[in-house]
Amino acid sequence: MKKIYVREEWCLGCHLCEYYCANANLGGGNMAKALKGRPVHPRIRVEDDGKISFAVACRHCDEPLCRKGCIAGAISVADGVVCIDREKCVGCYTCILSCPYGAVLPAEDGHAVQKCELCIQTAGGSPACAEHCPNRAIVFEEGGASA
Amino acid sequence: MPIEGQVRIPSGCAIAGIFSRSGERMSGDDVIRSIAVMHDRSNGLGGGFAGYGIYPDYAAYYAFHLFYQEKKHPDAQQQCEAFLRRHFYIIHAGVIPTRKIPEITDEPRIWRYFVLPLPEKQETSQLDEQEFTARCALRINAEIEGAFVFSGGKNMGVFKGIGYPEDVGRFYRLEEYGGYSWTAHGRYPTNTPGWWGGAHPFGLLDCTVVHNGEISSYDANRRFIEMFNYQCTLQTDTEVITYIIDYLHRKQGLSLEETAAVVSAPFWSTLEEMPEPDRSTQIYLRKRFSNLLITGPFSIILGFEGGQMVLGDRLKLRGMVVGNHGDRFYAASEECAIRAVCPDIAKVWSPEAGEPVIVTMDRKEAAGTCAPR
Amino acid sequence: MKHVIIGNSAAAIGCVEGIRRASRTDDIVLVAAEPHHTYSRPLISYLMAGKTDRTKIRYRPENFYRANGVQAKLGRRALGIDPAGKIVTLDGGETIAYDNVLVATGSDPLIFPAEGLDQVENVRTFTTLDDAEALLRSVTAETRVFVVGAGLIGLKCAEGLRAITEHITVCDLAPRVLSSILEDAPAAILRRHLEENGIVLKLGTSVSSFARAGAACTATLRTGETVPFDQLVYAAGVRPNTALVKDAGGDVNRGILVDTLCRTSLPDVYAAGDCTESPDACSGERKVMALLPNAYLQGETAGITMAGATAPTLPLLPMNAIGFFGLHLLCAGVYDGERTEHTDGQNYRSFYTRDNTLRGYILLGRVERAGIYTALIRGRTPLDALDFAALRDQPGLIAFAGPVRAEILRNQDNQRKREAAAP
Amino acid sequence: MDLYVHPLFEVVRNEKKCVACRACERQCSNCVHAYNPDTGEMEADDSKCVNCHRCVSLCPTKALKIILTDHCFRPNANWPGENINEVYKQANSGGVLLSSMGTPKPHPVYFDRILLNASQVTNPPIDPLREPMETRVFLGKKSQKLERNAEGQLVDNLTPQIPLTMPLLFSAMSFGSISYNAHASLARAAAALGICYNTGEGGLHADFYPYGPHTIVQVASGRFGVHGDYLMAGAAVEIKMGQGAKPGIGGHLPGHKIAGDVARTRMIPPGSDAISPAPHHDIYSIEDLRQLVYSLKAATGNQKPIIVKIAAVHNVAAIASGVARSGADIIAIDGFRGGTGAAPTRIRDHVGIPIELALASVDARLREEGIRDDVSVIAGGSIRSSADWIKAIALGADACYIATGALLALGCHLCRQCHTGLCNWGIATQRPDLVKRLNPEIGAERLVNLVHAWQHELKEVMGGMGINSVEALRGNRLMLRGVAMTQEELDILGIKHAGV
Repeated sequence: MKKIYVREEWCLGCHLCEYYCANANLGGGNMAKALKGRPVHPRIRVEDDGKISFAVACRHCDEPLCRKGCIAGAISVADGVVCIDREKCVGCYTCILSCPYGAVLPAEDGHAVQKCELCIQTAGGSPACAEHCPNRAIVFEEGGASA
Repeated sequence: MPIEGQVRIPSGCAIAGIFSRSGERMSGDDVIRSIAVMHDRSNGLGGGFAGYGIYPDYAAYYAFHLFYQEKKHPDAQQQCEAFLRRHFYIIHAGVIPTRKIPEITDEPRIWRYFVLPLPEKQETSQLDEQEFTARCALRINAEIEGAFVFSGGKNMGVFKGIGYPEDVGRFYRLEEYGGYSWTAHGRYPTNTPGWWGGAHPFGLLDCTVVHNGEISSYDANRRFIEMFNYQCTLQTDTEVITYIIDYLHRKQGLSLEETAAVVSAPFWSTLEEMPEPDRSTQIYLRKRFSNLLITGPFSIILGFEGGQMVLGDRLKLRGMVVGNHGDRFYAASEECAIRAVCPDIAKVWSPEAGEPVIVTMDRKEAAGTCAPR
Repeated sequence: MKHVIIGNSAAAIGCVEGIRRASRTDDIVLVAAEPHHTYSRPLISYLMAGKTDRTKIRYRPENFYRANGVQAKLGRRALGIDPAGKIVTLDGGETIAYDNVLVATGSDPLIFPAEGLDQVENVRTFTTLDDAEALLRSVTAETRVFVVGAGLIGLKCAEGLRAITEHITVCDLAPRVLSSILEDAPAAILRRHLEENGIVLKLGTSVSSFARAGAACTATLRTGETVPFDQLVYAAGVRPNTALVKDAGGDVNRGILVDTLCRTSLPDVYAAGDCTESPDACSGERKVMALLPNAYLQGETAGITMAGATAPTLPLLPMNAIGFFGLHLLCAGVYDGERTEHTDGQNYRSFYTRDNTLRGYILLGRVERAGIYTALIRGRTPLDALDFAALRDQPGLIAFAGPVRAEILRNQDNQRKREAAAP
Repeated sequence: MDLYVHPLFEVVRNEKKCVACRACERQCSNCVHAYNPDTGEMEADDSKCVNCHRCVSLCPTKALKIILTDHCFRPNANWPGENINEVYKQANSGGVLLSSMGTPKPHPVYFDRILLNASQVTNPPIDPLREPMETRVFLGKKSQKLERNAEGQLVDNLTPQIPLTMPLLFSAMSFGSISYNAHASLARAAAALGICYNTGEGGLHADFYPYGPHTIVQVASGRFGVHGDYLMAGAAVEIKMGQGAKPGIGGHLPGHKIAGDVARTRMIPPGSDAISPAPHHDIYSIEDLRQLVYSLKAATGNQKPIIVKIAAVHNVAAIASGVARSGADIIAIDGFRGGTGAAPTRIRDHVGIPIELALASVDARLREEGIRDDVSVIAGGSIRSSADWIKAIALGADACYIATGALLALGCHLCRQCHTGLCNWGIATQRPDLVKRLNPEIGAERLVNLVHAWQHELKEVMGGMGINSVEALRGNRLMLRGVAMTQEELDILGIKHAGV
């Protein structure tokens, strides 16, 4: 299945993926309207120390520890995509405790968590981060062939 | 209005050819009937013929056919004959017999000369007989205004003029000639009244070309071939094709098949799939002579002493039909033109794109300049 | 193959899913004393607080049993296992033959005897859905609740009830909250936070006696203080339900002894979850690690093994993620070795390192991406191979050496394999 | 910064659209943008802006645009503001003005005054979607005498040729003047396209030897990076005698760009200036060139065609004739509108002649001398589109060199600041964080796209002309007509005026 893979050697640290992600998760409309004047809550995060940078998003593990540890049964895997049921999530953060990549993040309201779901709900299955990465440092592909 | 030589005039056409493998001489009547069927492919602005074996009595001499535009250039004949006398031994000279018919008007003065180069002149030039003769003919055409050599081979002749080809044929009384090989041309130029010299066939020495089409590679070919002492004074396709064939075949020594592989080169994809050694040879030829590839529609009948070659373009953009019946070979733009003279023809077919069809006399004693090597 | 699973919580569900990963056809019979569809026990406090409901509390979708081909015998109690005859006996005398059986019976709350306890009418524990619903029925805005135990259950219960009533007092013998998982400093921060949110804490003391006067009760603490209350909740510890294995002759300590594949000492008898005692990957000691993620992992491992496949064995860690009134606490591992800590009064983080490995950590407040630390503990990653100083301040993959990071970013399976391969 | 010179550009930010993502700030190597934490808004320093459009392109809300300042001098037709500013700059610095890329001056572009022909009625256009349309060419000498073996079979005696799937090559840009990733993009694209790129005078990075069959290795006056393996690595060797943008001028890559791989590839010490002299010091006349040509042929065992690249100067036709007789297999002519990584402004803007005229006169001259077939001719120097390319071929070029177009495909926005080494697009820079911005995977793809698009256009135009193989377009000047030109210009171009 296609997943998001990040390629550190091409990451420019522009952080645009975070904005495109945040916007996609707000419905993918006009970014200026959606994000103007407020902090963004992307599901992909760029780690950046000024020299090295790369984005981190959910890897959709074959053995997802987040799902196995979820006390609410709110995390499921559908067609390989690890998804969070916001309604069931009680915000205990066991998944944050479990995820080795730090890819599960508190949601804006703090009562639930969020993570990359490959834009299946938002951008029609074409992840906004990969689509808009100016340097193909984030790719959406089978098996990370180019990563 | 500019005429050929001052402007490039594309034209559509009809062509026909008849050939006797046994060398049997035929009157010009058949070829006239053949080309006449394709009347609508001409528009009355040019027609012409080439006949081979027609001057058996003067077979050893170059037969120069000349147009003199006496009205515009009254001195032309005098200048030209002076030139000829300086360079050739003239064994016979005189007007070419014609028949006054209402369809043909404004004819120039039409003469023919049977000549051989003066040995001392040829020796000084350090050229062989053919090259010397060819260069002299080209020089007349380029330098003597009002004089135009339109035929210059041995034991053959071109007959052409303004008019429908069947009228031109009657005008020249071709039924009175006997030849083993005839080609004919009916012309449909697009933007000029044309002039007599611009009609076809075009000839150089015993090579004549009748051509139907309009090649798109013209200026690429012309600018290249002119590097080798050719001058495309008429700016016609036929002229440049004739020179290309002359250059490749006579001067570079390529066989007719090899020549065809240059001008109608197969596509690279075809070449790559060819079996060896053809593959290597043809790829080499295409690389080596890429400037002589001819593109755009054409079908030609090349006449030469002892044979004919029919060749079409690499995409088969112009129709061409050939046929065999007994010792006769026929070629024409349309099958009807063949059936008009040979209703029960045994075999008729359309050659493949770029495929040369070469016929020669069964007896090879008369090898001309264009004969297969 | 026929598998019998006794229990219906995380370990049991993990076992079902484990079996189904290996086999779509094996028979599965699930026996559970509770009559409910599988639900998440830790969620009962959220139910109290209204953050979940009877439907959402389900641990798996409604069609779970059907979709997984599970014959569920809910509300039935397993009374005994005959390992020689390979038979499970249920209440009412029904017997089920098995090829493998999983004991996932969990634990039951303890109620320590105290003077006057027998006079108190409203005594509840807080581990089951029925417990929570009973409390929901009985507690109103005016109800004064007294919770015995300031551990995970007691405090979550207090937080949950706080959504209903303002009158909550929690008492614990330990001098700090969450004494089993927190050290003094973070506990102090948490305590202050709880108190700011209206929980009255009586720590370092215990109930000496209960007394009843009409509907109202009073607890007298050892300090001499008295705590009037209407509802008593006992949350002072649990005891693993080991009887089935013990009675069948299996090795049992505090919990049922199992190996890394969740095998008990009895042939074809497996155990997983809160009822077991298994090696802690950090200390190597056998422990009851009564934590839902571990229960699931054990159950899954057991299931895969029972179905005859090879299970990836993930080292089990003590670890907790818990939050009270918006303050999150994440901790894992053991607190031994060298400690570095940092606090700004509100947020707290401490790390415990020994022998070039991270042994444990406690994060309070700012907890994002803590799983990166957990993975270090689980994988026993050598700390000198990464920039741990930077990692402590800011969890991130950037702290790993380039090639390692590239590997992590490229393929999560490799990461998993690396963890699994760690000694 | 010169006190007298007002910033040329203004950064215009639409505050309604800006979400302060700071991508502009992070991406600007000139430090134009800055985030003000007090206001939470972005600010810009116009004076630093070079109008490279990196920020504009990446801005996710398209909140940015760069406009030309409307600040002005008192109007003066004789003294345009640009001249005045240049005086200020030189009065300030005392230096030669430096520029990058091709001249921006409004010199006549003859390509724009040449129109193409198409078939109509008398012969058929050819539909390239239905019929094969060939663009393959071989560059090199074609005038060998025919030979036959004992069986009468023709012998392939052609000297080595450069096979190209279409008559187009990426022209010389050195590693050093452009980045590793730019070279990687060009190399990959050339290989994918079946054409060639050109090392320029910077040597060939060890990583790119596998692309050798698609590489032209250059030997220029500084001889940087030249060694035996290098000469043998490519499809051909190019002797660079001159460059269209700076005829008569050498090159100078400052020491700060000579680091690591660049130094190693050039075979010079890191930090040393790489100075290519104006002349080759072993070529002071045409006969010396012949010696170098044959030296290189000897050094390569006669395996590699030799290209001689000359700038289009006034007597280019005579020079080309000399070069054609020097043993060179290919002559590359670089017109004066061609690009450069850095050149003195006055040279770039005022020395040389346009490629159209140079090409036409060279082609005509070689034909007049009957030696056109002894060499192939590559034309370069501002081939901006397939139309320019097609016209150049019809004028007589065997192939064209493109460089600026290729750089544009890689992201270059023609801000003409290559000489600063701060290229925000990762092209003309050696700064690792900037180089990284050009992912060669994307770069190569874009180059392939561009060239394929041009090839499609070439085929369409050829089809319209009824030509199905590009060799029949070469020198086919009847396919061209001029507009708005004097008879003299038409005569030099060897074309007729439209309507005739």
